[in-house]
Formats: sequence, C-alpha cells, structure tokens
Amino acid sequence: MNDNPCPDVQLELYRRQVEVRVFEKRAYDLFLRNLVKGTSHLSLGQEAIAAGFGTAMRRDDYTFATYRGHAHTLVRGAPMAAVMAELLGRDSGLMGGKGGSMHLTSVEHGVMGSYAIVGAHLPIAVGAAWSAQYRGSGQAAVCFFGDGATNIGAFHEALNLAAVWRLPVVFVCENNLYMEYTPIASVTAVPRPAADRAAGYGLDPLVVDGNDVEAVYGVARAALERARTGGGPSLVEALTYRHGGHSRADPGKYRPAREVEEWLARDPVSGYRERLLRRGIPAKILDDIDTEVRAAVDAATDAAEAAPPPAPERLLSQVWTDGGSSWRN
Amino acid sequence: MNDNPCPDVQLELYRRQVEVRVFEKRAYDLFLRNLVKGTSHLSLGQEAIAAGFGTAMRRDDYTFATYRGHAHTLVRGAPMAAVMAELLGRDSGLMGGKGGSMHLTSVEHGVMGSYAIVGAHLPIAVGAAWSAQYRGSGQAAVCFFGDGATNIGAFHEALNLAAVWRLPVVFVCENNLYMEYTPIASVTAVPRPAADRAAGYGLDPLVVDGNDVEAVYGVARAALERARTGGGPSLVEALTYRHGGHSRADPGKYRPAREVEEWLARDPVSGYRERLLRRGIPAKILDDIDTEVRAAVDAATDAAEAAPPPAPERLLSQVWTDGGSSWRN
Amino acid sequence: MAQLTYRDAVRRGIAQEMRRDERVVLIGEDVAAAGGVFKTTPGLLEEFGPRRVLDAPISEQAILGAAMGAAMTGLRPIAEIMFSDFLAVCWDMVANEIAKTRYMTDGQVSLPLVIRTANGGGLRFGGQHSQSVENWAMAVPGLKVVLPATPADLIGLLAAAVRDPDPVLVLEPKALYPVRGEVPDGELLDTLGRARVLRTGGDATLVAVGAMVPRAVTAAERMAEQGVGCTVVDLRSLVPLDVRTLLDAVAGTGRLFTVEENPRLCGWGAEIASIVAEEAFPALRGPIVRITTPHIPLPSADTLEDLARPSVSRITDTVLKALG
Amino acid sequence: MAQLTYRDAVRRGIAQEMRRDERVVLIGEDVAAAGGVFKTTPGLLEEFGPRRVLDAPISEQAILGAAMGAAMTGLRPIAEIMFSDFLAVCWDMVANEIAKTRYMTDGQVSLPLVIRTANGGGLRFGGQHSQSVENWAMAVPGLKVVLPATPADLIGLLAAAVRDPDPVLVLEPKALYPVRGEVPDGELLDTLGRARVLRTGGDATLVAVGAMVPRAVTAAERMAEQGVGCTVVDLRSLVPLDVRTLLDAVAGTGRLFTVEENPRLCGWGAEIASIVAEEAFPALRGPIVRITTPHIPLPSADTLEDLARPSVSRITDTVLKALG
Ligand SMILES: Cc1ncc(C[n+]2csc(CCOP(=O)(O)OP(=O)(O)O)c2C)c(N)n1
Ligand SMILES: Cc1ncc(C[n+]2csc(CCOP(=O)(O)OP(=O)(O)O)c2C)c(N)n1
Ligand SMILES: [Mg+2]
Ligand SMILES: [Mg+2]
Repeated sequence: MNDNPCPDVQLELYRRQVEVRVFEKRAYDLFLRNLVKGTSHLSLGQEAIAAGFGTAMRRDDYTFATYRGHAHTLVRGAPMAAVMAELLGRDSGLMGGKGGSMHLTSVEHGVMGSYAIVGAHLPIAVGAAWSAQYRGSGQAAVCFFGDGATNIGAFHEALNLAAVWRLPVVFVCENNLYMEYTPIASVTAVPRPAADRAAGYGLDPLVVDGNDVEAVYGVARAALERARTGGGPSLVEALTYRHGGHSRADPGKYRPAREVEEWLARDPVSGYRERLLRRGIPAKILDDIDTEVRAAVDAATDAAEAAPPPAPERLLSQVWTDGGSSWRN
Repeated sequence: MNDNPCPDVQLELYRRQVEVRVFEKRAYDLFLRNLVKGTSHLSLGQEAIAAGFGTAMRRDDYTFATYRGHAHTLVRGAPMAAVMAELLGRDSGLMGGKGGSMHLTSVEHGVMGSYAIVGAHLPIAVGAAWSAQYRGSGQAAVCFFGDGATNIGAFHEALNLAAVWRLPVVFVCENNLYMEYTPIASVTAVPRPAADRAAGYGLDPLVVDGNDVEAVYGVARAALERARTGGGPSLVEALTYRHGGHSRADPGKYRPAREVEEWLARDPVSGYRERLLRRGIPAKILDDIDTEVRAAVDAATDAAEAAPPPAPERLLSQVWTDGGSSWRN
Repeated sequence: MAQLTYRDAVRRGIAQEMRRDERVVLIGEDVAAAGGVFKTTPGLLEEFGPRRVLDAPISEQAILGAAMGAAMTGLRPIAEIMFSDFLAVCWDMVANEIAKTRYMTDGQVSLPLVIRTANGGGLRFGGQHSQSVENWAMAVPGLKVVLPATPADLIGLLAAAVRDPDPVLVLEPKALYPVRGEVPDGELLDTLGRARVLRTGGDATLVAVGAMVPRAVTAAERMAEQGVGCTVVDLRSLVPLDVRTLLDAVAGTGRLFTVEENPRLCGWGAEIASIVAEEAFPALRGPIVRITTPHIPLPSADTLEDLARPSVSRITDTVLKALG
Repeated sequence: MAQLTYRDAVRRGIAQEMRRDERVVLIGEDVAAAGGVFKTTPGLLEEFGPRRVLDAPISEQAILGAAMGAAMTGLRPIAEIMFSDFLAVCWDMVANEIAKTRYMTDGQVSLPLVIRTANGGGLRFGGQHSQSVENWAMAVPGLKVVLPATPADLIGLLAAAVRDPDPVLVLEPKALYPVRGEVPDGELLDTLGRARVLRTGGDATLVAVGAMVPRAVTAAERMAEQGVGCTVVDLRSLVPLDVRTLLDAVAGTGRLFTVEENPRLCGWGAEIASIVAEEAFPALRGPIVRITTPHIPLPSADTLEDLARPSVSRITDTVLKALG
C-alpha cells in the first residue's frame, strides 16, 4: 500500500507552500522598500504547517491564526491582492487597512481572525468549535500558535475546556524553538512545550515534523476526522524553524549559525520539490506552478501598490454593526 | 523504625487541628448571630492540611492562602482575637476591618495574604520564593488553593515559572471535590486536577490523604526540604472534603448524602484524636488541649465582640505607604 | 403586573430570550445545576437542558473566549462572570478581543453576545468582590455598557442586549438583587441608550446609575421637603449614552451632580461632567460636583463600607452645600 | 550633558538604579539576552548578570505576580510588560492585587515595584499593540501612574518610581523611543506628582502627557505666531496628580484644552476637566474642550492612524475655533 496522498493533493501541497514562500519573500521586499509600514511576521521556513492543514481542512472549517498569519490566511483561499493591500495599508486591503499584517481575517474563507495577543485566540477557537458542535454542523476549528504561547494562561484554560466538552478543535503548536528572541527551552519546564502538556488535558502527545508537508497533512486529516466524529480536541506539536527573524525589525542574530544552517538544509519547500521529482513528477509541472504563483504574487503586488490609501471615512466606521462608531444618542 | 512524628509534634498537630475546628465552628455561630457581616469560607473538615503544613513550616516561611484562609492564618500563630475581630469588622481586626474574612494577612507571622481572586496568589507565591532564592534566605513559600483553581490560567503560568527557575515554593491543592457548587470532575479534563498536571511542569505527581494530618505533615516536610535545598517546587494534591457549604450562604445541598456521610466518617480531627488515644496518649492530655483551645476561642470571641468598629479615619488610610490615600498634590 | 425581585428578574429575562431564540445559550460558573451563586439562574437548566445552559470551570478567559467564538459563528451567548471584579482576569478578552474585533476586521466579524456580571458593593465582601467597574468598561471602545436599576429595566435592557448585534456588558448591582419592583406581564423589550428622568426640579440635576439611583431619588425627595427641587436622571446605559437627555436636564437646572459608586478617578461621572462642561457650558450656573466613593478599594467592615459609598445624607449634604 | 534617545534613557535609568541598590531586579520577556524588543535594556544582563536581569516566559500574570511577591519580601523589582496592551492579560495582578493589597491589609504589605511598558500609537501596529492605557490605569486606586515625555524625565521619574515605596506604572510612549533629548550628567532623581509648565500664554491652557506633549508645544508655537498665547502643561504624572499647577494654569487663561492620545471616554482628560469644572469654575471663561483620539480602536494603516491621533493641526484648529 502506498501511504502518499494522491497526486492532486501532492500538487496542492506543493502549490500552497510555494504560494506562501513567494508571497512572504515579496512581503519582505516590500518592507525593505518601506511599503509595509507596520510590523510583519513571516512564515518563511514554516510553510508546510499552514499548507498541510489548509489542504486537509474542509471549506467551512474555521482557522484561527496569530500575528504570524499570512500563510494561514492564504492557504484558505483568501485573495492575495487583498492580503497584500492590507499589509500596505490600502483601501482594498482585506480589512480596509484597519487591521494590518497582524490581524488578517477573511470570514468568507473561514479565516476567523489573526490575533496579536499571544494565546488569546485559543479560547476563541474553543468557542467556534462549541458553536459547531451545538449546531451539529460537522465543522472543525483549527487554531495555530507558537511554542511561546504554551506558557500563557489562556492556553491552559482553552485546552481544558475543549477537552471537557469534547469539542471539534485542533490546536496546532508551531514550535520554531523561539518565542521572540528567547529560546523556548530557557523558559519552559518541559522539553516539548505542547506535547508534554497534552496529558494534563487527557490528550495524547502528538509530535510531527513540521517541515514535512505530507506528515503534517496526515496528522491534520486524522485530527480533523477525530474532531468531526466526536472524538474531541487534539493538540499537535509541529517542529519547525523560521528562516528569518521574529518580525521585520529582527535580523535574528541571537541564533547559533549552525542551528540556522541545519534548519535551512531542511527547507520544507525545496525539500518537497525534490521529493516530488524523485517520485517522478515532471519538473515542468512544478515549474509551471512556480511560474503561476510568481505571476499571481506579481499581480497582487501591482494591484496593492496601485491601490489608494483607505478612504478617511473608514476611520469612524464599523465599531458597531450599524456601520458607525457613535457612542451617544 | 517508628515513622510517627515525635510526641511533641503529634500534640502540636492535634492542637492546631482543634484550634481550627473550634474557631471555625465559632465563626459559623457568629455568622448565624449576624455578627460576621460579609461572607466567610470555613475549613471545617479540611483542618489537617493547614495544621500539617503549619507545623512543618519554619517560622520565617511564607504562607499564601485563599478566601478560605482562617485555618492557614491561625496555624502560623496569628492572634485569634484579631482574626475573630477582623471577621466581625472591628477596629482591633487583623487588618482593622479593611480586609475581612477573605483577606486575612499577618506579615509578622509569615501570612503574606489571603487572596479572593481564584488563582491569583500562585504567581505571587512564586515571587516570594524568587525573592527567598535571590536573598539566599532558605525560606520557602507555601501556597494553598482549591481544586477549582487548577483550571485558571494563573495556575499554569505560576507552575511553569516556578519550575523553570527551580524556586522554593510548595503548591498545595486542597481537593475537596467541589469548586463552589459544581463538582470539579464535571469541569476538569483529568481525574486529579493537580497531580495529573504535574508532569506538564516536569514535576512528580504527589497525592496525599488530606484528612490524615501526619501524612500531610510528612509530605510537607519533604517538600519543604526539597525547596530549601534547591530541589525546586512541588505540587501536592491533598484529598479532603468540606463539612459544610462553600460559604456562609450555602447549605451545600447539591452533594449526595452518601458522599457527605462517608467523608464525615473520615473526620480529620476526631480521627486523629482516636489515633493518638490508640497510641497510648492519655485522654487527659488531649482533653486539656481541647479545654485550652475552647477557652482561647471564647476569649477571642469576647474580645472581638467587645471591640469597637473601625475608627472612621481608617477609611482613607493606607492606600499609600505615607499612610494616606491622597492622589493629588 | 407582578412584584419581582431583581434576582428573579434576571432569571425571567434570560428565560424570555432563550424561549424566543434557540441560538441563545448561557455559560458561566455554577449557573446551571446550582442556579447561580446569586440565585439568578435557577430553573434554566431544567427548562433548557444542558446543551443550552452550561457550567464552566473557573476559567474566565475560556468562558469569554468561548462566548466570543460562538458569537462569531452563529450563536448568541450570554456569559456570566460571577463578580465584575473577575473581569480583570479576562480583561484581554473584553478589552482587546471582544471590543476591538469588529473594527479591526472592518466589520467582517459580528459579536452578538452579552456579558452579565454582579457589580458594586454593599455586601461587605471587601476590595476584590465589590468593585464598580463601569469606569473600566466605558473606557473601552467597542463595548456597550448598561446598568439597569430596577427589575423591569433589567429584563427589558437584558433583552435588548441579547438582541443587539454588538457585545453588551450588563452590570447588575448586586446590592439590588433582593430588591423588589413592579414588572409588567408579557414580553419586555427596552432600548439601549435611553436615559430616564425620574423626577424633575429646577435647582439641580442629579445623575446616577445602578444602586445609586434609589439613593439619588431618596435624596431628591428629602431635599424637596426643604424646598430644593432636583431633576434625577437614571442613565441606564453608559454606552450608548443618552447625551440629549443629559444636556436637557442640565439646561433646566444649570447645576450638575453625579452620584457614583465607582472610585473617584476617571469614572462615568468624569465623562459626563466633561461633556457638560464642553457642550452645555453656557447653561452652567455653578461648579459641577461629583459625589463618589473615594479613590480607594472598598473596605470590608460594614461601618467602613457604608462610609465609603455615597449615602443619601452625603448626597443631600453635598448638594445643599454646593447650592449654598 | 549628553544627547540621548528616549530608548537609551530607559537603559540608563534602569542601570542607575540597579547600580545603587542591589535589591533592584529586572524581569520581562526578551529583556535580558536580547536587550528588549524595543532595545531599551541592552547591556544590562552583561553588567548585572542573570541573577538580576531575567528573561521570562510569555506569562504576564506570572511576571507581575513574581514582581509582587518579590516586592513584599524585600526586593524592588522592575517588571517590563512589552506593550501596554498586554496589561489586559494581567489586569487582575495590576488592578486587584498590586493596587489593592496595601489597603486591604491595612498597610501590612508594601509593594515597592515598578511596571514599565511601551504605550501608545504611532508605529502602525494596529489595535492590539497601540493602546494608550492611561485611562485604565488612572481609574485604579492604589496605583501611581507616570508618563515621562522626555529622556531626562524618563530617567528621573523612573528613578523616583524605583525608590517609591508604592507600586508605580511607568508608561513609555513608544513613538518617542527614537527621539533625542538633553540629559544632564550624573544621577537623576525626579519627584512624582509634579507637572511642568512648558510655556505660558494668556489665552488658553493646553494640558498633555507623553507623546502628545511635543505636539501640544508645537501647536502652541504655531498659535503664538498668530497672536494666540497658550500655556502648555505636561502633567508627567497622573497619580499623584499635580492639581495645583493645573488649577493655577487654568486660572491664568480661563480656558482648558486637553490633548489626549487615549480613546475619548473616561480618559485622564475627563478627570482633569471635571476637577477644573468643580474647583476652578469661576475662572472658566468658556467650554472645556478635549482633543482626543476618537472612541475607536487604533487602525493600522498609516494614513488612518495619523487621522486618529491628535495632530498639531487638529490641536490648533480646535483651539482657535473654540477661542473664536
Ligand atoms: C500576551 C502577549 N505577550 C507578549 C506578546 C509579544 N510577543 C509577540 S510574538 C511573541 C513571541 C511568540 O512566540 P511564539 O508563541 O513561539 O510564536 P512565534 O512568533 O515563534 O510564531 C511575543 C512575546 C504578545 N503579543 N502578547
Ligand atoms: C477568578 C475567580 N473566579 C471565580 C471566583 C468565585 N469563586 C470563589 S471560590 C470559587 C470556587 C473555588 O473552588 P476551589 O478552588 O476548589 O476552592 P474551595 O473553595 O473548594 O476551597 C469560585 C468559583 C473567584 N473568586 N475568582
Ligand atoms: Mg516560536
Ligand atoms: Mg474545591
């Protein structure tokens, strides 16, 4: 028996990783050109996790992401031009420029938000899963967060409640070894910040190579299946590494050169490309994907750069559902 | 080899339990007479835990308690009359009537406060332990809390930090099976709310019969020894039961009669008395202790009842260290 | 027309909305099997079942996070935070998540949810169980804040809050739980953002909310006996704020007094004083005076707590002295 | 006399106090090895060692809890909360524990600790990383709150905060980190609760704090060119509040304008407006006007953020219009 995903899925896993890779590199270029004004946190090196889950998720499943959420937003199909425009603070941005890089949200595509307070979205994802269970919709919520987030109180509260109510939620810890600049090992009581806590919520420890997109895809499918069939939550720890610094301001110099090298050698995108070539997939097919993706990112960039800044009226809009922000009668 | 504590300690363990028992019953009477005005949370049935730890602690160790903190305050030697007066909101109260039953504090006796926000004092105890470590004082902090507190975020943050810094702190979970009126099992992902979480912080699971004062004393000595010798924190789960309701307003009717009966049969105070008698300690000695304690509680009650209400000037005092409350120049 | 306690009104208000709308669910600590520690929710578990009335662990962040996630995906949760003081342990959920998400997502996410909580002093519970957090809440953009002072108002405003498409914080003055009031039969539905003028007089305007409303009214009655006429306004809702009624009332008297249970600094009273000092300055005939709890935590002892919170006699003394 | 950035002043201020007093320790996320995400603490680990400069996990409740427990047992911790928005995740520690414990224990417990945090907008960080939380903080009895607007003030007020026996929240306007200012040589020690009058004029009093101070000054300069004289007051400290300087300034001009970065409702501006409306009413010659960020979360896009925060031109336009 062949354990590999079927060929279409393989190409999809490849394409999504490439999309994230090319998009994030472009975002970095635009930051260097001072077009991305606020902060931004890239997923370069961590593409396989978003791609693996994004491919495994159902169209109506919910994604909850962090400030490092470009990847998780794109893999659900959110329009690249609108995401890019949001980074640039343009009117055509996904949230009209109000949220910026750290708060990407596309409800239409199941992306229920990117949250910039570490840990906050875990309980919120629990709520979406509770609602899915209540409505009997068969939806699952997938909540991505970092290793650093496992030490904040909200993590604990969310995991416990999800387990007690057996909710359809998958918690995905992207362990990239660092919180901002501090090694996670230096501030955590256990070696595996997520997996070593699973038993405290009656869950199995699940560790996956986060740079192997098929491995992630497999774990994602199993966890989503469990969620949909009443098996309750899962806590997945995906081991990975970011290629760059924590955010745009950070050159990442605190990391040992050797560690960086080792992880660069395990690049999820080029590694998967090689694996597919070894499996006999023609280079042309992959090259075509690369070309298409680059064209899409170019188009998104052009559209975003050409877009005007947000209309000033936006400033006082959408505090309330009536569209406005008035607090007085 | 005889595992029993030496005779003096046995009598001390007995006396402290009786003190708490008689005091708490009196507090309940005073509540029925409408002299205790606010709320109060009694330790009837849970006396062995405070008594065991109080006896094992060094004079300069730190106690951090909850709103259910009469017992933990008394066993450190805080003056009974002042504690009673505080419950009655009198000028001679331990905190001049400002704190009330839920906030008993006697810094002089190492009681660094009773905290009424569930979980809040765990990180604070961590801080006292950090300071002890920094100062090289050999002190330890002991932090008491309930089963319900294990599900709040502060629990998680405190345990992790204490473990990472190997701090001299002993966390003592008094598992009395209920949060307020809700069975802990119905809202917790694991059967042992504290012990089953210990591994998540690299700690050993420690469960002790919280109604056996000598067992508690033994665990306390070991954990304190470990703390003082750089072994880091411990997390102890002491199994116990409250004889009455959660607080003064609660008759506790939600508990199955059978469960209540079983636990009443395991009363820590009368049980220990019987054990001491079986060991050949003359009844007279125990009776004398009982009589002394009753006299002390009577005297404390009389003094508290006779005390005037707080001087009105207290209202605006001690917000700041200058003694006042002014926020303006 | 029935006489109901405030406590019973809470139950009736929740039940009214749960009967009407299957999407309304109730979550909180001890709210289900035990019927709430203030006995505001008895019988709801029995009527609506464990799917819709849920006991939560002591995990306030998870409670509000769950409410938020459920609200954005089709439910209309009512979350109880037992004491408003505990909002501090989940303040991130209130101030950073629930309040800001609609704006940050440019309207993509709607959060029709209600947070109910027992607020204020009077029960001798001390500094961590007696706070009046309206001054925290009003400072947070994106949060509606109501403070019903009577059983009927509670039902009507709670219903309005549940049906409102935005997050609403309902502060229930715990000192009022045992107090009875007239409640009309049938469904009650009120409007957020409407103040109520409880009496009129020409000499001074007293503005109050929650547990201070009956005190302001009694003070006004006493002063009326002495020939001093007071207009008393119950704001009922701090956000949205009925500025029109406020300005009208001040226009009629030229003098503004607030009666605030919260500690002094940066309260709702400071806000309305500032609004009046900006927008009704020409109408003012004398200083604006705030009658508040001093800027201290509430003490536990009954005598001290009574000294701290604005009393009827402190109100009358302050107003009469200021009017000269 | 040196020219220092605000960012470097933070480091110098901390180092000054750590050299002086062995009990002073620094704790926070990324403060030690990395020197702080705003580069306010580089070199401190190297100078004072890992015993006194500690990197913490992302556990803000534990960070402030640890600071509190250490402060009550003999240390004088400085705790960094990276962004002031994150105070929401540990608000219980701030508002219910640290602020209230001295009072609730009737003075048994002293808490000589400092919480430092990067506050306010201007960096296009969006709604969860740009808040001005002075309006939360001032509402909490038991907390001192300072907002230094220059490098020299930061050092002096930080030193005063560290030596103060009570808990002090130091809000560092993150927009000012790269700004340089004159800093005298040697040890700096300032006094909490002293406002500073930066210029005087007879037509209006502008009161500001933090990042709004330079804007208020620039606006006053522009208005002076048009013959309108403004007194500009930098409050520097919100608690304790220098009411005397405030009232004197208003007595001299008869008109009060606040310049506030915080969202509009219940800010420090509302508080001082109310104080003035009560205590300086006879001196007032016209409405009190608050110039604030609207009551919205801060948006991320640069153009929108610039629209939201009070700008020099909004200040001048508002003042000139109000003065007629
Ligand atoms: C409550 C809170 N504390 C601190 C921060 C600042 N902060 C932003 S990202 C980050 C590190 C997060 O590390 P991790 O969870 O491992 O995620 P990663 O960035 O590595 O993906 C920190 C400390 C925050 N945003 N929220
Ligand atoms: C943060 C917070 N949430 C809720 C409460 C209300 N409350 C007080 S005691 C209690 C139950 C605590 O249960 P447990 O920890 O088991 O302690 P026990 O009272 O059984 O000793 C609750 C929910 C509180 N004080 N603080
Ligand atoms: Mg990380
Ligand atoms: Mg319990």
